[in-house]
Amino acid sequence: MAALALNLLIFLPLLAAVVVWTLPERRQALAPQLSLAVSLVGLALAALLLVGLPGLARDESGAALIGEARAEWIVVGERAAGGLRDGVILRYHVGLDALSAPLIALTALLVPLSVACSFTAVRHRVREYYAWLLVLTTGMLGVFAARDVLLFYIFFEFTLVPLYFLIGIWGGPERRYAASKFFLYTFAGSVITFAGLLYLGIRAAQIDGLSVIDFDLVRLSTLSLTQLSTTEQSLLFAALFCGFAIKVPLFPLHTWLPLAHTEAPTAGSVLLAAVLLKLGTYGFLRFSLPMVPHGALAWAQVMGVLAVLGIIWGALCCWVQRDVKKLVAYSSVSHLGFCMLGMFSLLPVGLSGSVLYMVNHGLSTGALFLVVGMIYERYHTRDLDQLGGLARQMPVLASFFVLFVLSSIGLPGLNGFVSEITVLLAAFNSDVLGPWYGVLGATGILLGAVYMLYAAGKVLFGPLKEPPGTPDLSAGLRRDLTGREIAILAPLAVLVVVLGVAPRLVTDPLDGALQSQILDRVHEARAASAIQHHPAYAAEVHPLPDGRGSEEWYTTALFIGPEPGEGGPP
Amino acid sequence: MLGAYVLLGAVLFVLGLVGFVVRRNLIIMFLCTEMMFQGIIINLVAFGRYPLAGAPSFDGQVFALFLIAVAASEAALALALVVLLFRHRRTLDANALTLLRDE
Amino acid sequence: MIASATFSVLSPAAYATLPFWPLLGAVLAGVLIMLRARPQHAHWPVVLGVALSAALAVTLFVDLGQNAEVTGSTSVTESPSLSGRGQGEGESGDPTAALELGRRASSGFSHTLYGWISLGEKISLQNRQWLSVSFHFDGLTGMMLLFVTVVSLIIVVYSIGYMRDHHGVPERGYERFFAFLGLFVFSMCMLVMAGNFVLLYLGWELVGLCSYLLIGFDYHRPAAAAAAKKAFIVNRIGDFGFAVGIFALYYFLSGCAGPGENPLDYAVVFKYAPHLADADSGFLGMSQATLVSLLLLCGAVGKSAQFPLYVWLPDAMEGPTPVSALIHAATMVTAGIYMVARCTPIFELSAGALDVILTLGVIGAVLTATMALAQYDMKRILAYSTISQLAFMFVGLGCRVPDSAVFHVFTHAWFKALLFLGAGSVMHAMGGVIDVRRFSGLRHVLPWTCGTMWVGCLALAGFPLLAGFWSKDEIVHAAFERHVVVGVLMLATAGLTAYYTFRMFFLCFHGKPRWPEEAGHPHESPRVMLVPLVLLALGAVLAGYLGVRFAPGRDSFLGLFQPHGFFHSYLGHSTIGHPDHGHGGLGLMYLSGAVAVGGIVLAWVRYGAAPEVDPDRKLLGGLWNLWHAKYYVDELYDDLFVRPLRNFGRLLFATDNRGVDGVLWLITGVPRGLAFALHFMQRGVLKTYALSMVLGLVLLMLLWSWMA
Amino acid sequence: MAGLLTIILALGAVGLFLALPGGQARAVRAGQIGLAASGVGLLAATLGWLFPWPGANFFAGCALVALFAAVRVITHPRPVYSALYFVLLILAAAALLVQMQAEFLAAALVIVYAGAILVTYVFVIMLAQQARPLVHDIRSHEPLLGCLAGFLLLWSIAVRLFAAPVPPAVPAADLPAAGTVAAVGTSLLTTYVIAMQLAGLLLLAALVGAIAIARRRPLRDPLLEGEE
Repeated sequence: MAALALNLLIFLPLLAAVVVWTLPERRQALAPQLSLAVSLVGLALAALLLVGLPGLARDESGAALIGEARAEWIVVGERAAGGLRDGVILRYHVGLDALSAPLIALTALLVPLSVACSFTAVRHRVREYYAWLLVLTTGMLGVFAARDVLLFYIFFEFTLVPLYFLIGIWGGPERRYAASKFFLYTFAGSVITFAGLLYLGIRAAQIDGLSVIDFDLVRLSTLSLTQLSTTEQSLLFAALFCGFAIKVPLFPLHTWLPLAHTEAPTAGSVLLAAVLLKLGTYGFLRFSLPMVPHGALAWAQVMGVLAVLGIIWGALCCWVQRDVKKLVAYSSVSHLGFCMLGMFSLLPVGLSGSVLYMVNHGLSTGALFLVVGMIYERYHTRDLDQLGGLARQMPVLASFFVLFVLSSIGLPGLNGFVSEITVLLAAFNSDVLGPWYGVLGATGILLGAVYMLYAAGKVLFGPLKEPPGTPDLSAGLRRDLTGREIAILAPLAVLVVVLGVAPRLVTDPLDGALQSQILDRVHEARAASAIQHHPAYAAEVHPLPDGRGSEEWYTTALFIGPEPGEGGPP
Repeated sequence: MLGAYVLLGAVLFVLGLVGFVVRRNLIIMFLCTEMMFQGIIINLVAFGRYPLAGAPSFDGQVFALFLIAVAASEAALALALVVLLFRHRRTLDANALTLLRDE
Repeated sequence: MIASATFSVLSPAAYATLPFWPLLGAVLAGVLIMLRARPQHAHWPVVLGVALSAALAVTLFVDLGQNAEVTGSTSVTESPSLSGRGQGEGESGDPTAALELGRRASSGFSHTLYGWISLGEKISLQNRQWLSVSFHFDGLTGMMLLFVTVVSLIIVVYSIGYMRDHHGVPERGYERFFAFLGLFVFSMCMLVMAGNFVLLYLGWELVGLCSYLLIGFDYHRPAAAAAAKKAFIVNRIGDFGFAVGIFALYYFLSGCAGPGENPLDYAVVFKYAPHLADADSGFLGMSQATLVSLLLLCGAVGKSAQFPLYVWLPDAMEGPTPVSALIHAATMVTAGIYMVARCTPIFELSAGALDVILTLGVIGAVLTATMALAQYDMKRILAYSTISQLAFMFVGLGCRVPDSAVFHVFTHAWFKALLFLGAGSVMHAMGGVIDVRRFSGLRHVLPWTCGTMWVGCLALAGFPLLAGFWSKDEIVHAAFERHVVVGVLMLATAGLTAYYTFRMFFLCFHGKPRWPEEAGHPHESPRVMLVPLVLLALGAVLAGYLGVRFAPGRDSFLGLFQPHGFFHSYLGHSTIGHPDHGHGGLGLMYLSGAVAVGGIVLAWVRYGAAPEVDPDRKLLGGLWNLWHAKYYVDELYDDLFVRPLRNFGRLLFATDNRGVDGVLWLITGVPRGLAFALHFMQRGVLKTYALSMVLGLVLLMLLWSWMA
Repeated sequence: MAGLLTIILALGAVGLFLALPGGQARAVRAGQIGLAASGVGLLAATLGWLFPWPGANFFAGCALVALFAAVRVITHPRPVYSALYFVLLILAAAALLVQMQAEFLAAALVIVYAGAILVTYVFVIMLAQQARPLVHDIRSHEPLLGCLAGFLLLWSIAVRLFAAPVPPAVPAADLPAAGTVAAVGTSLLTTYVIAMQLAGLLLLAALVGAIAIARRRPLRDPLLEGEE
């Protein structure tokens, strides 16, 4: 039942896309409504699936999945009596676990909103537009649900195509250039990632002594670490880095993002920021950390430096933008820097903060793009110097805008704050990174206020400034937000507050999974290398006879220091 | 014997090819492709009549027949296209059709 | 906290609802906005909410006072273990000092609402940590809540009258104003009641937000919008340090905290604070206590508008006057003092940090008092005096008398709110004009306003027997105990304060009656505004007596009063404890009273007739201009920080466009070059394609021939 | 042998290059002479190589006509003449087919090509007829490269062909059946019946397609419609 729901969740949009695409021309007014209906069904299905999440969190083994569906898809090799020999298996294997559930929920929530926000914004080639949007939905949901590495990769690349067309056809004046840059940039990186994943799969088969290469996610992330040398892992990490870091985007690989965001139609920007960037962070979390933990350890500081640079660089770039959409786009660079900083602190609080950050960034930046889109629909400009004082004309929009800006700059009580502070706390306390990373990262909360309030002040406050001939209300808009637009923004506003007050809705189901699936792997690797390189040091820290030498003991000794009541102050 | 026919076929084929490359009138170009078909037909029949091994057979002729059918179809479509193009462009110059050019 | 004593009047859960009533009121007001209801009565939800929390706060104040003895005894029974640790750490060999420390650390109760943020699991300890939404109740909380809610209530009521025109029609945004006020009271209560540092930070930022929203209330005026942004951002600079301080605290203490103890809870922090005293922080050779103190201090400097981050407060006067009164004078700006006082167990471990506080305080007091001398905008004069008074409190903190600082916070709240509301009343009557050069002699048309303002000015000036006198004197006394130079400077500043306060008062209310044409026919404010003024005036007179003892005798002031009364002992049941105030100081009391009177008399001599030409300006010339221009600090900051940073941002953006993309352009240059080299083959000419096909065929044939 | 062949083919290529439209009148004449010389030389070589061959004279005659016609097709500046020369080429080819006992095919070739296809060509040529010769008829596209490519291609084929082992000198046995029509028909309807049906389908599709394409419609350029 759950499996059916999950498969339906993933593929219903694809089906609907075909239907929408082939609608007769005189029925094309149905396209938006049909798409909205389908995406709402998707939301309901996602909600249905998420009901099982608390139960999942209690599961000790961590192997259970919601809505698991598994079938062999492409099988190459010699079929013998004892099964397949000398071959490759590509499985269709999907399922929800604690790590992917929040992102699936985020996607399922944002798709109906981005469909609804296009009702008045998109006026030509309507059927194609909604069809591509639905195709994109399938891609995004598939990525997060995939339990087979190659399947993940297929969906990962699959998302590029619809977005390419969404940007290239319905985008702004420079849409073609933006679309190509986006496509080539991300594609170039992910090809290298693909090579890395293939290599990992092949090596995994070698290590396990199997003659069949398969790409099962769990098998690859529980591979015996001793067989894969540190150099190998570092190189593999670098390969995975290429694709994921571009997607995130991590400084200095971010330059495709402002352009793509600026040129994309509103729905494209929303989904790009809210979901597609998370493919990168999710990739790091799901693949880089547990599959090549030695590599992750070796690279952690580099990642930390890049993340911090991204935070500051992105924020300062925001401040000098004239295009408000570009400003929001650059803020993503800064925000995702926080996300990566938390992840590579390799502490529980950092990881859960990082996942929470993914969700929060999706909500607040997605919402900001929606608001900017609504302004653009009315004024046909995003130039900060041409707009001003809109708060008096559009008080409802102004309220939403201010709320989301505050969420974005991490005002306590709203969602952004929780993830920001946990991430920074983790970076500060991390023994991989350290206080300086936390301090430099924290400048982001200062700079964030500077650029966001700069933008809000320019657009909303001061004397009224409107470009001549605007607002354009020809599409049935009102000066202030219409009921439809309020209905789009209201759920996000509610979530922004709710997740600020009760962030544990997201993090509670996560913590166990993060610990057992990711952190334990990293710590195992760390303990192993500590034993390998400094056996004397490890013994020195904790010269107790009991349990000496066990991995668990080393872990304890290395990561939390002496237990309370023994060495340090009680 | 075989060699003579094959050589003749090759000469016709190559002449057709050269004509196709060199001439700019679309109709002549299509005539040249028909000429290339002639070379091939002669070759096919010759190979059937004077096989390098085994007894002579009619297979070559049958293939040639199919080839004539294909040539006829091709001529019909090609000429239709030429008529259409001429109607729109008032010219048959192959070098004037540069819509795919992207500069 | 560990102590589990119960309250006798209401349950802790009931007290814990205290901050949420104004929030509820604010939300209801917001709903009214959404319903587009007539704003005439939109103030009611907020007024009722604030009134309810004020009632709760008064109850709590009484309740805490009754429980003080119980608390003391419970913590004494618990103290041996603590005192043992204190000795072991060598912070103080004196067992009584250790006892005192333990008593302070565990004074008060905490009430946890729910686990807010998960801090993950400590590896292999299976010890889940929560940052909870938990409230902390002790003497400091009770005292702060008392005046925060009561003063807020008075000002909210005043706003009902202020936010209308002369015909009683609400101004545009009336509901919004009250919603923000409700939100502010909620935030301030959260700040004061927070039981851990992150929740404190929450309140801290939320009051900053309210300040932002309310300064920018008239958002269509560029000056208001700019001032709002400036306030928020300057505050964020301080908050940056504050946040880092919290991280550092966690960093240093997470090793000490035992199972189930969250290293950001007040109880845990203050329990283990002595560990910070001597441990090296690894940064510039500071001790951990010094580093943490200095970082936390950044936040206080920003929020309490101290040198060098005071620049936002004068600009904040762009907001409506009740906002200036409530947020930028009486309550929010004292949050920094509150926080430092709350963290006394950390700050007192670091002499260096205290010296920094003292230095900043002295600089700020003198600097802004001189600036106030040369201003004409009534609200700005009051704003500079606020900064100056806050600097007094800082000096008190720096001299290790946090209870005196908090006492000054308490008295200051009453008279400064009164002064601002009085200024608001003047502004209301003058049609929005606030420049003291443009009107005079208003005592004839605004008798009630004039009377209450007079009381407020006396209190601010430190006139004997009024609220400001008692608290200011304590700080001056402590300053003299610390160092004579500091004491003299403080005394001089007190004199300046009296002088500029009455300069403003005389310019405004004395002389011949005249007013600008915007005023029309000026008349006294409505009763809903006057009653709050009178109430506050009562507070300005009486509030000081909470902090003195009635002790007739020869060594008492005027033979009647001794400093350090109920207020100080009440605060003793908090993290502040009972600081050592030294002895004597009776002479100083007479001296400071004399200085205040002297300042007033001087102001009377020079400005008593409200001259149209400013005598000081003539007398001081260049120096006066320097003060009037506020020492050019704003311009300096702009040149020194803002513009370079923005230019740096431009540089980075250009690097993005040229540098980073340039490298990419070079990389993609390889395929582009190839494509350029070969593009002649793809010109869309059919014949070229045919020819290249044939050439390809030839090539293949030749290759085949050659290979065969 | 190979050297001689190279000279012959090179001569032919140079002749063709000169004879192609766009050159000087005298050059055209010289080219035609060169072409004739090379054709004769080529045939002499072929005949010399296969000396004892009964049908050699007939073959040579037909081949000469065919080659001449083929060259004229690609060198004549007026399309109508090209088409007519192509008819000549078909006839010569048909004669050669008859020599190879493919009488039915020869008949079919003449009927289908000379009868149907070529008439269509001529119609189209007439339709597009202009008063005076057009630039694309009297100017060639890259004649040098084209001729060079043709020369190299033919050279590589011919060299391979002449280097191949000489097939049995004795003429092969005649085809088994006397009535080739019956034999071809039987083969078509038994072994190749599916292919024949497919060919029929192809012809049908071409028919429909040609009608659909050439139908007169409002003047809308489908290639330009994609652009906005």
